[in-house]
Amino acid sequence: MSTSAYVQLVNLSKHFGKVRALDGLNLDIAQGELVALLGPSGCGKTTALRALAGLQDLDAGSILVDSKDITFVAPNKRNMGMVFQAYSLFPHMNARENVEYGLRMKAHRSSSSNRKKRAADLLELVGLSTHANHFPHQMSGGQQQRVALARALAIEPNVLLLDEPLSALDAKVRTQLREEIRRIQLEVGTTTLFVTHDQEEALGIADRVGVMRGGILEQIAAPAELYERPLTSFVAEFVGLTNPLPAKVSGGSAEVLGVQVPTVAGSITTGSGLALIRPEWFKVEASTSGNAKIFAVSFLGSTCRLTIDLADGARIRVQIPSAEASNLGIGSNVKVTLKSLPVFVKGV
Amino acid sequence: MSTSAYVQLVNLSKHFGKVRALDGLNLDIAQGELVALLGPSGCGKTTALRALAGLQDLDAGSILVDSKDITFVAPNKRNMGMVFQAYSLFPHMNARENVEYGLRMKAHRSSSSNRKKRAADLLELVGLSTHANHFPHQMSGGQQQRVALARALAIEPNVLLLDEPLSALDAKVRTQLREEIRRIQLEVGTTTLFVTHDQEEALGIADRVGVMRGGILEQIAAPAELYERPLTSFVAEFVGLTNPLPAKVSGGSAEVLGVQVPTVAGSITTGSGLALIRPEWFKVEASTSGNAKIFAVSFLGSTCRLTIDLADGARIRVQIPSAEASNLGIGSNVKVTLKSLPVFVKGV
Amino acid sequence: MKLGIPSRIFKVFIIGITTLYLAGPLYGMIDFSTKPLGNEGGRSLRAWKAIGEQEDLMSSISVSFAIAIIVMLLLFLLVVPTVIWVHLRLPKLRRPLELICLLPLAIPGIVIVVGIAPLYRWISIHITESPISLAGVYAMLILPFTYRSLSAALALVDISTLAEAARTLGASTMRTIFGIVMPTIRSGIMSGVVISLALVLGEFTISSLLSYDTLQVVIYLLGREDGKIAVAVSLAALLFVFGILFAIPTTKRQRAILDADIA
Amino acid sequence: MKLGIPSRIFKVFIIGITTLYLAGPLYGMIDFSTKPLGNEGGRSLRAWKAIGEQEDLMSSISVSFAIAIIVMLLLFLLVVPTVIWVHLRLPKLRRPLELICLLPLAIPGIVIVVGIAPLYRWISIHITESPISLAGVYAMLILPFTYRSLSAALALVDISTLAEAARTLGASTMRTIFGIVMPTIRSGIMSGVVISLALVLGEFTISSLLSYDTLQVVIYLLGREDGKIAVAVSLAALLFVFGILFAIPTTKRQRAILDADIA
Repeated sequence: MSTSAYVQLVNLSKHFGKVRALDGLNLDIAQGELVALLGPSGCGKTTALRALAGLQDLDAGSILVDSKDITFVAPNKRNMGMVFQAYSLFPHMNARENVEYGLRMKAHRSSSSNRKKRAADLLELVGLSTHANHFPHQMSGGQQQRVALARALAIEPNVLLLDEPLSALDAKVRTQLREEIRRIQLEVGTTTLFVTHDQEEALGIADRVGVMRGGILEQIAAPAELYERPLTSFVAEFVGLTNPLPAKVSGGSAEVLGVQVPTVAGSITTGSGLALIRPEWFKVEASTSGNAKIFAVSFLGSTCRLTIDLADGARIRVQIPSAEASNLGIGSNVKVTLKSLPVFVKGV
Repeated sequence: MSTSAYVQLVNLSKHFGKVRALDGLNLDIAQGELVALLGPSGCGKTTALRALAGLQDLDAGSILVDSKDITFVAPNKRNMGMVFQAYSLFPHMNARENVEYGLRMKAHRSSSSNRKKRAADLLELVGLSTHANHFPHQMSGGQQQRVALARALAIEPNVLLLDEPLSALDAKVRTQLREEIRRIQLEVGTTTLFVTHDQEEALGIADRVGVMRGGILEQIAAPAELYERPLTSFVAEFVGLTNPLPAKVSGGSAEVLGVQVPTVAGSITTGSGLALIRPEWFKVEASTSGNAKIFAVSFLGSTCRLTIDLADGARIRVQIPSAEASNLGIGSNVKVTLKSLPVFVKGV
Repeated sequence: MKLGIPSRIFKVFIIGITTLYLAGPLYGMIDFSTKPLGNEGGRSLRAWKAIGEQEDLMSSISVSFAIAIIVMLLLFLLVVPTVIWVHLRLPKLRRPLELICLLPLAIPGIVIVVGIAPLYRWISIHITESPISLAGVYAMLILPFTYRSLSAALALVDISTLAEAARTLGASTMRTIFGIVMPTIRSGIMSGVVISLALVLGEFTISSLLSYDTLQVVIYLLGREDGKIAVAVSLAALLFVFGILFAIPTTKRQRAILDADIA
Repeated sequence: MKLGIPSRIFKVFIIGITTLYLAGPLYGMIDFSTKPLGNEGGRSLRAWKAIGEQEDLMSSISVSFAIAIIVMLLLFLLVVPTVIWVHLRLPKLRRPLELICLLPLAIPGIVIVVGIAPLYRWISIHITESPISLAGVYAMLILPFTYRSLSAALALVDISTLAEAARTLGASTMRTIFGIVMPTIRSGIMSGVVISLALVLGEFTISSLLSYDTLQVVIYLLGREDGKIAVAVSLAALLFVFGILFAIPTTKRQRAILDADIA
């Protein structure tokens, strides 16, 4: 445990019946850092967040914030700001009253005018100053989550806890609000734990991403490192798309599609395996004598996603810059090779 | 009107009170083609699709399928397969019975064993052969929409109509099912109209994308053309992200960020305007004397999204390959210029 | 979430109260109806055996069932189509209709009798003296319950999308209504039927005040002569309604729909 | 979606039937209560003015209101906490509890009387002869209605998330329950209160059979002596309940909540 960590989760354990939601989880978060916990449902990520909020009791382990042990402190004494997956605004209060609620609950009450000022500032911060008098049912889902964020930040929380705050929103709003949350978090500087099952969301927002499975952290690293150098096949396959292709490994390099590429740590070191190849690590050239055929082309803006049937019948998904895709249509014969990037190879 | 078009919507008009949902819409779809109609809510895209299904009567205009005028044919005689936005499986029937329903309604009833065979084939096609006896409430949203797709295809429809079939699903399932729909549509070869408000979805799935506004088509083109050569500022801004930057236009080229770039058709031809720049059209280099500063970095896998504050206070969103972003962190000073690609410039 | 209430004590308390309230009367009835007269000693089923011998009782049972059947018909012909129609075509009328349908709940039975008595005097003079004419008032009394259960069932599913889906698949209007819409809200219709049946078979105030001999009125009169038979009949009627209440969702399919309702 | 029914005719038909059913009795009552006796000629408000002079009536009104208030107390102290508690902590018990709470609907009033009469004999001998003891039975009778409206209000919002949100924002358990949970389901509580009030003030069968002089019983007895006064009182009681029904959501905030319910 680094002593400089602001939040420390030490050896947290929690069993629900036979299910081990947390199985000795350790996690440190530095002050001002945004850490995302990523994992499939049931991996324990939400249990960890709720434990930090005090809404989930633990079988074992301890929680330290700013070097103080808060393991047995009641949730209403922890000063954590939380945004929930479900819309959680109080329906009988308007936006301003919702934001003020936490301030009114404080032992040393601030004056009414101070509370109003702070609520106005926060609604401004989340871009909803014109909606102060709207009731929750008069706002869209995205607006409600903005107010919930303002409400959580109003109490100047020690830690901001975000429990899949975007999962109920539709795609466009989700991306916008994700960028907003990151902007606000950077401006305010609050230490933040963000829980999600969406890898794109986790990679896009966090300083570090922790991938959880079975109640423990499988790997925690900066987004790019996690994506390019996964330590396990679970991380490689859960974070981003991969195409499994047969590979022969020897001496720290692998032969895939006839190309020699280096392998990353965690790969098998010898013998046959499956190389997990990211869609953008392929090279595709139009070639009438090519070993593969394009099944579908999907335009994504700057890049194109190609679905390609290889000669051996495998169907792979490839992503290339749109500029290189202009002469590739459905049914084109192509030659597929690999860029010389390190790959993860798992045993079979 | 090209005579080879399989589906022809000719001059469709429909007013709801004062709202012009369709205002003389013309649209041709070739046999086997997948056309996506894209637009904000209220642009008339759903009205057009429902008119083709026969669920929406028209004020004027005619609808031809395979050169036959079906404008006044009842919806149950049109042989259109439709998948709805809301889950629309019949709750008292299991998956197989749902898929068989359309066959049972046909005038020339197929035999019970033929129906069973066809239902089994279609459930196989959508990857749910093991769920034939499940009732809708026992299936996930994504599974329900797959069954709905199988049900729509079971009747061998003249046209497959998809009315935002993915909008109720969560992000991961949505992308998967989008690719599935395209795969199945290519395999079966059914002429398809796909309505959506999600530009990523439309660009990713369609042969051609039509952008609608105010009841007419603003532009219809292949995805890459729509993205790279929008004809109006509405299309440029609705399809994909754009950063508006001040530009000086003269003689078919514009000066933006000190770089001369060509302009596309539809741009203003002279004077000052706003160039609409795609995030991936910027070039970014680390430079201590740079004119801009990185505010946030968002890792998207093969690419990185940078939020950059320019010297003049404008905040732009830039997308660059992850490899080029490795030495760029929050707070870095950078120099931002443009690639020499044609841009759209709108008046101010 | 922790409410901080000592759960176990509260739980025992609640279950105790509920049991007392609901099981108490049932136990009282069984006890009373099998208790011996005077000092005879020993339990007896005399009262239960005597049920079949009461002619008034038998005829009132058939009258009450006839009324129940007519009320069911009115329910299917008038209430169900109206609610479906308002739901599909006039969504703005939903709230007013709900308020109107709740009114019979708010109007005391006595008030209804006073208001409707002249009409019934006219009916019994000019049309029929049969208690079956009560079906008219009862059809109004069941509105609050049937409307609610139908409207709840309709709110659970997007019925207009289902109807449109059936249309595009080639179903005619009639096949859509009978093959798709009605089966989809079957659980709502059934729960409306059960509650209505219970109300019609159990109604006393109005039939008594309008002087019609329905089941409950005869039970009441019988109770003055021989309380034990009255209690036995009441208990039998009660068990009958319970039987219907729990027996209706029998097929696997119907249970699937009910489960969907709960989820 | 097109049902293909000639809508306009159907609409007129439905509205006609509804009006007849609901306005008919009301009109009958107004007409009858202001009609002159015999051949006096001209309308008169005699019956209405005479209400205040009936002592039995006045005492029965206060008795019925006392019962209503006790029932409300039982509702707030027993039913509301139970439903909230089951909803938050024992979601698996929701369906059984709903069935149990529906039972009083299925049990005819007469049956309840027979089952509960020995208890009331004991109460009137050993505790009190006051009709106020009826509050016990009535609290059971209102269960089907109050349970439903509370449970519907709770189902509309994710009450446990709201409670957790309040906790993380620093609210104590009590402040969470009284400041967040109760106001959130206020519309459900209110609609339960209104329906209960209507039922308690309108109940006749049980109080009459147990020989307690509640408002409806006195109205009935009065009706034998002077029908017009009885009708006037009925109408007044009815209008009173209507008044409550429509007056309750008065503040802007409450209307906001009611609107949210509909949406």
